[in-house]
Amino acid sequence: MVNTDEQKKMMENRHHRLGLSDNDILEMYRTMLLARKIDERMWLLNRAGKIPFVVSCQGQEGAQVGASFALDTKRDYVLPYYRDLGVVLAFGMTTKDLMLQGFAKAEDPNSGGRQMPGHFGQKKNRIVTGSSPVTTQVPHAVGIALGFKMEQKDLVSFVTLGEGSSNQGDFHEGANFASVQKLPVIFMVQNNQYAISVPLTKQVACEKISDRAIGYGMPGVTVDGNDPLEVYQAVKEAADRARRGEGPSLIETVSYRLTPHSSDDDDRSYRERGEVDAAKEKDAVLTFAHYLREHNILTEQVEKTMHDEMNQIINEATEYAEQAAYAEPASIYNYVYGE
Amino acid sequence: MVNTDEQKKMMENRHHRLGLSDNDILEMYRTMLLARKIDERMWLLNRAGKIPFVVSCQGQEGAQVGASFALDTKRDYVLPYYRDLGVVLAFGMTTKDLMLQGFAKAEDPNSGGRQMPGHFGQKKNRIVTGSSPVTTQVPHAVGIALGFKMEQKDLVSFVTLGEGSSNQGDFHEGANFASVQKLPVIFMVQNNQYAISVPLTKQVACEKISDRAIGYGMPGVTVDGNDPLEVYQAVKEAADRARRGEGPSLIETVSYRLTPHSSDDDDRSYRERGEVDAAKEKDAVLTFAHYLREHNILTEQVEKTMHDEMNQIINEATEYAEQAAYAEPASIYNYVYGE
Amino acid sequence: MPVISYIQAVTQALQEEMERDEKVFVLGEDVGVRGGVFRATEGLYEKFGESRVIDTPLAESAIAGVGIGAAMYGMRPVAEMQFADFIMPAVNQIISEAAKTRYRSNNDWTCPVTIRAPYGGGVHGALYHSQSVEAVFANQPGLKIVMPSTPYDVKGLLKAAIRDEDPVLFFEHKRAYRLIKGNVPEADYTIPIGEADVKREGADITVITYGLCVDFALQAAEKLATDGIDAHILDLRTIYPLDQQAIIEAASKTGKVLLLTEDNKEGSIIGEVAAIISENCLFDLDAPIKRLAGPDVPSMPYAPTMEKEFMMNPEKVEHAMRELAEF
Amino acid sequence: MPVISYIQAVTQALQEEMERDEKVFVLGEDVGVRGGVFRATEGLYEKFGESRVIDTPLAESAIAGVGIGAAMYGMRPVAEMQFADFIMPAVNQIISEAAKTRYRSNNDWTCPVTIRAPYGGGVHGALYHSQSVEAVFANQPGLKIVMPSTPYDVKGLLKAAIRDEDPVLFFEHKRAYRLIKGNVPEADYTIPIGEADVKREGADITVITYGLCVDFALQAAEKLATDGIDAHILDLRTIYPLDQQAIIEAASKTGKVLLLTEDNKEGSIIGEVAAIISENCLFDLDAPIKRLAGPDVPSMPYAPTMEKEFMMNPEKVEHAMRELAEF
Ligand SMILES: Cc1ncc(C[n+]2csc(CCOP(=O)(O)OP(=O)(O)O)c2C)c(N)n1
Ligand SMILES: Cc1ncc(C[n+]2csc(CCOP(=O)(O)OP(=O)(O)O)c2C)c(N)n1
Ligand SMILES: [Mg+2]
Ligand SMILES: [Mg+2]
Repeated sequence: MVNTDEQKKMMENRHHRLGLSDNDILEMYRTMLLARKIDERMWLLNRAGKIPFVVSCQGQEGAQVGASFALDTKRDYVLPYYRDLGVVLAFGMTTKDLMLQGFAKAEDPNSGGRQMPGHFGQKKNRIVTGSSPVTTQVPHAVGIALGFKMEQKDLVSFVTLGEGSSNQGDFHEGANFASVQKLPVIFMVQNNQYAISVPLTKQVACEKISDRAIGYGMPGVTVDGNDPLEVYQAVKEAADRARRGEGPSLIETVSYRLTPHSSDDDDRSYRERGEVDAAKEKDAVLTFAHYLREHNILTEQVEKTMHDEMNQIINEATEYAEQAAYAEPASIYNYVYGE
Repeated sequence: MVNTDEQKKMMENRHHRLGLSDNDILEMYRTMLLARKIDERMWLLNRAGKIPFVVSCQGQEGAQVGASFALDTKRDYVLPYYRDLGVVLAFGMTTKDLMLQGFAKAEDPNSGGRQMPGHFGQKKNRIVTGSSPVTTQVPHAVGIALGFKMEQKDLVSFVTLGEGSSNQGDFHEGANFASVQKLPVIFMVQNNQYAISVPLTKQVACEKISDRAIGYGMPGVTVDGNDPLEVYQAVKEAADRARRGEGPSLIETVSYRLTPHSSDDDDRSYRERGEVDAAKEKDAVLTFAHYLREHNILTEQVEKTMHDEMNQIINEATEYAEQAAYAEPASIYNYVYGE
Repeated sequence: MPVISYIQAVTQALQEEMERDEKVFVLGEDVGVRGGVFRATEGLYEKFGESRVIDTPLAESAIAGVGIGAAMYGMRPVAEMQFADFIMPAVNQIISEAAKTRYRSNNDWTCPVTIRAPYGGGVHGALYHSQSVEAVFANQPGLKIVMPSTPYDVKGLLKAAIRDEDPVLFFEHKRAYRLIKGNVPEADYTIPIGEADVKREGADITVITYGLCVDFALQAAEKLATDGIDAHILDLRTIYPLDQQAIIEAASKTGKVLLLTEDNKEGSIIGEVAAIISENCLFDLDAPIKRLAGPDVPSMPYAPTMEKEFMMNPEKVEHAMRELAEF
Repeated sequence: MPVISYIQAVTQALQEEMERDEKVFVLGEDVGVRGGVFRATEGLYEKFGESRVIDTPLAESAIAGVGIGAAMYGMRPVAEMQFADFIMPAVNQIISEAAKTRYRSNNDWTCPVTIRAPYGGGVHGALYHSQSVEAVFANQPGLKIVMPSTPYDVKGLLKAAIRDEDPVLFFEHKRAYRLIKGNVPEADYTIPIGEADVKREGADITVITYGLCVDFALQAAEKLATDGIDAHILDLRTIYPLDQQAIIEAASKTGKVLLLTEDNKEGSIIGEVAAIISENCLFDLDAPIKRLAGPDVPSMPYAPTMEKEFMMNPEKVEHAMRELAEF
């Protein structure tokens, strides 16, 4: 299944070289797995008619978690996009929070049930509120970084988007602005090969999305989005650069969207099953587990405990969220303006 | 004044190598000079209180005319920006047309006096109507090229903009769209180093605007905007590529804005006179004349006749336009919709 | 006459216009192989190929702007915005360019582009998949804005939009897509843009509205009819520029007017309708002009309790009509 | 109290707010060394340096969007759009983002950004340097829109906008910049956003307007006064959300109402004002509500003959006021 090169990569102790302890990468894996499991539960709930909508992280957990671990999750700001379950978990959102969002209940910290799932925001964890129109978060991330610079804070503003979204004007304008002002922003494009049904070849004509970096005078790299360590390294370098006042970076993580675009989509009309199946073999949740097992970090015992714990957490969160109350109808009149 | 390298360049017969006859380049020069002279007259009229507004081509005539001569001025479409006096002259707009525009008279073919000077448009010459918000013309050029492709016409859509305008989202979206569809468009950025008062360093952080091409998967080159032959060559190659169905190209022409931004601007507040004076030495209208003289194409006699003819044309056009009628007040109700 | 759904009327209009005129083509996100996320362009890719049914990059300003350029050149582009909420990045192209092309060039250039977008709520779409956005554009001379309420009107008006020499925004109610069905002739027909339509003749009160709300008003009118209240219902159909004559006639007819929209109340297009009435037939009124609209909060939230509170429905309309009748 | 011009009031408000609060900063095209193309930010660069007076790249969506991000973070950005006509590329950021930040996050995040833009005509600016663009935004809950008419109001309202916890669009009439002068106290003051202001007490007819038209109405009122016609003039000042109470009072007071705007008539914000009146005090009216506005053509052309035909002026206002008084 894995060829010799990949096998070698697998066996090397790559995480130590990156300064990551065994425990660090076990935590990384735990976060990836939790993201996956929550996502899977959401689909079950959707198919059971209990929640109206899901939009998935599946296939992008490695990139999301690898990146987040390279940041200061207690101080940095993140502007995630709708698939970034892995990012928001790493930044402190809980399974319960996410289930409350899925069920659109009043206690949902993202929006109190006002927004669809996948529209993250939680001020206490510096997860900046997002909307549906794609790419609007890019200039916001730049504005936040401008705030850091003006207040001489040593913080990083981390913003993500899909590769399709990198064709919006706001990507261009935001990236250029950040670079002219040398702001501490990391632009991470999660290239999952599709924008809903539109394949990469109909979205862009460049070879790599990271080829756009030179046009803004910033470094750009493309990394394997299924390799959390490679992503970690790229984001770490970008974060260090940013904190040193050297400006923004563009990182492209290449992986694949393993699910349909959302629960409203049927991807069989536009892509072959074989393509999806092939991608599943590279799924970071599997390959990273394999790496951890090879290094005896993910022992059978650890893995079992982890799964059991997670299942319990997810069950409890699901139950709690299902029982929780919706916001009162009259609450829609609140918070149009400050009171 | 000119160093040896430049001297050599000057003496080589570069235009023959490009397939241009002596007469071709005399025509090029004539168009550049006419643009300059019309522009200068506009300033005089403005300073005399006869026309309320001027926005100049000065310093960009070499790029504008060099480019236009590489196109099929009888068939291709152009989407000029407000400085492109050289382009519209090459595409068939007359001095009289331009004076009518300056004086905002009813007969102005661009808009009948509805728009400010510099807002070109003349359907019979395939000069596509433009507006004030910068860069909106870029997607239009792409749409026109899409029309060519659908009708299998062997035409080129040529669009220009300033370097400052290349930071607008529409540049990014338009360029990307054109390249994905492999459309026959030439994007020419006239980099004159300023966007009103904002110098290049505060506009972009890339080394060259043409560095943006790779991000769209198209060729990008930067050429000397004061060298009409170099611009001619770059645009010719891009046009050939376009006609062969190989898609769009990005060309950056570097020169300098010799005048204030417009008649409403005072550039002394934001740039040194020395900088402007240094740029004037590279002025294409001077250096290209020098090249033509060196090759005995612009003899004293030819030059004198040219100046005399032009002065007469401009005088007559000015007089005509000054006498011409404004549009009737009631005409403002016309042409909101088709009738 | 076959009965088809509102969205089928969209698809039929597109297909027939593409067959009729080679210059007609479709562009937008997922309009090709996928047939559109709502399936409005279903089958077109298979019939007309990828050169006339273009899956574009995800960039609304380019979708509009490229459409505008193609229209200037002489094509008949039909651009799709996946949701009306996502038309916002294209506002500059629509307002600064499409609307002003003819005027600014003194009739030299024109811009016959059609821009379709599904709008409206009641589909659990939350803040950004439920909005009514027409008010953003309903102050731009040079534009026409069509918001049909029935499959018959959809087909006739969409064909008219595509054939129109000027830019037309065509907003389709996404909840109406499968909810509303109706008779649609098989023969080619168009409906003139700019004309309102009386959807129900009545003598007691007048309801003026458009889009999905027409259906709500008709349902409510049937209920009221059983109590002897006879409602006159005017469907604006084209909401910019408005059919002033039809509005004045409908308002004068009963002297009691309810203006109805799903949009937020303040600044919605029914304000303009009220202004036209109060300018032209104030003394024919027997009651203050009444407006029923969405509340002035950004848009309808996702959770069902909150969505219901915001979204218009036949009960709310009936209630308001009764109040007016009793005035 | 010193007499200063409308634009000086802008500059003073900016400068004083920047002195008062370190979090206040300015960004936009040419706002730095050049001091703004109208010189509204004159002297700020010298005083506060390039880190707080930021010359941005030419990209309005980024100017708004970066401002929004900085505001979410807790700064107090004042973004300048060089001309209101060029706000269009930023519509998505303003409508989808700024207006909805607080609501969509259930009060967790806020967006206290101020966006300034010079609007309006009569300056030979042609189609794209003369527009009134407020109607595009005056239907977006979460936004506030201020359009002052005097230097006193400019200063007090701009300060209030900068201190406001929510996004404020602040439209300044570019012809008023140097034309309108007035007394402005040196001491710090603010004017509450959302409150209209009676600029002239009168008993015979009511004029409701905003921006430069307030001055036109006041001039016309003086003329009418010599003929014994006493006009009541309400300056809306905040045009979204509207001060309904003040509108109802002003309309009821005289029973004869002229609504006045420089914008195109159909879909302008005075339509909403008419709707409020006809909903709330229809029976207090003695005449149909009259509207005087720009014609429904894209914007005012460049040539003086045509600009004059479009642009509002005191004579047109006087004429309309007389007609109303004689009704
Ligand atoms: C401005 C805008 N246009 C259209 C949409 C509808 N839409 C939602 S996601 C999406 C595709 C996004 O593709 P990509 O950026 O590659 O992200 P992915 O979903 O593949 O992760 C589209 C078209 C939107 N949300 N916003
Ligand atoms: C969208 C938009 N924003 C602002 C302006 C005002 N403006 C006119 S020209 C200009 C600078 C343009 O710079 P550049 O693109 O470099 O062209 P140049 O004038 O230098 O040739 C600006 C800011 C405009 N016309 N359109
Ligand atoms: Mg994608
Ligand atoms: Mg420039």
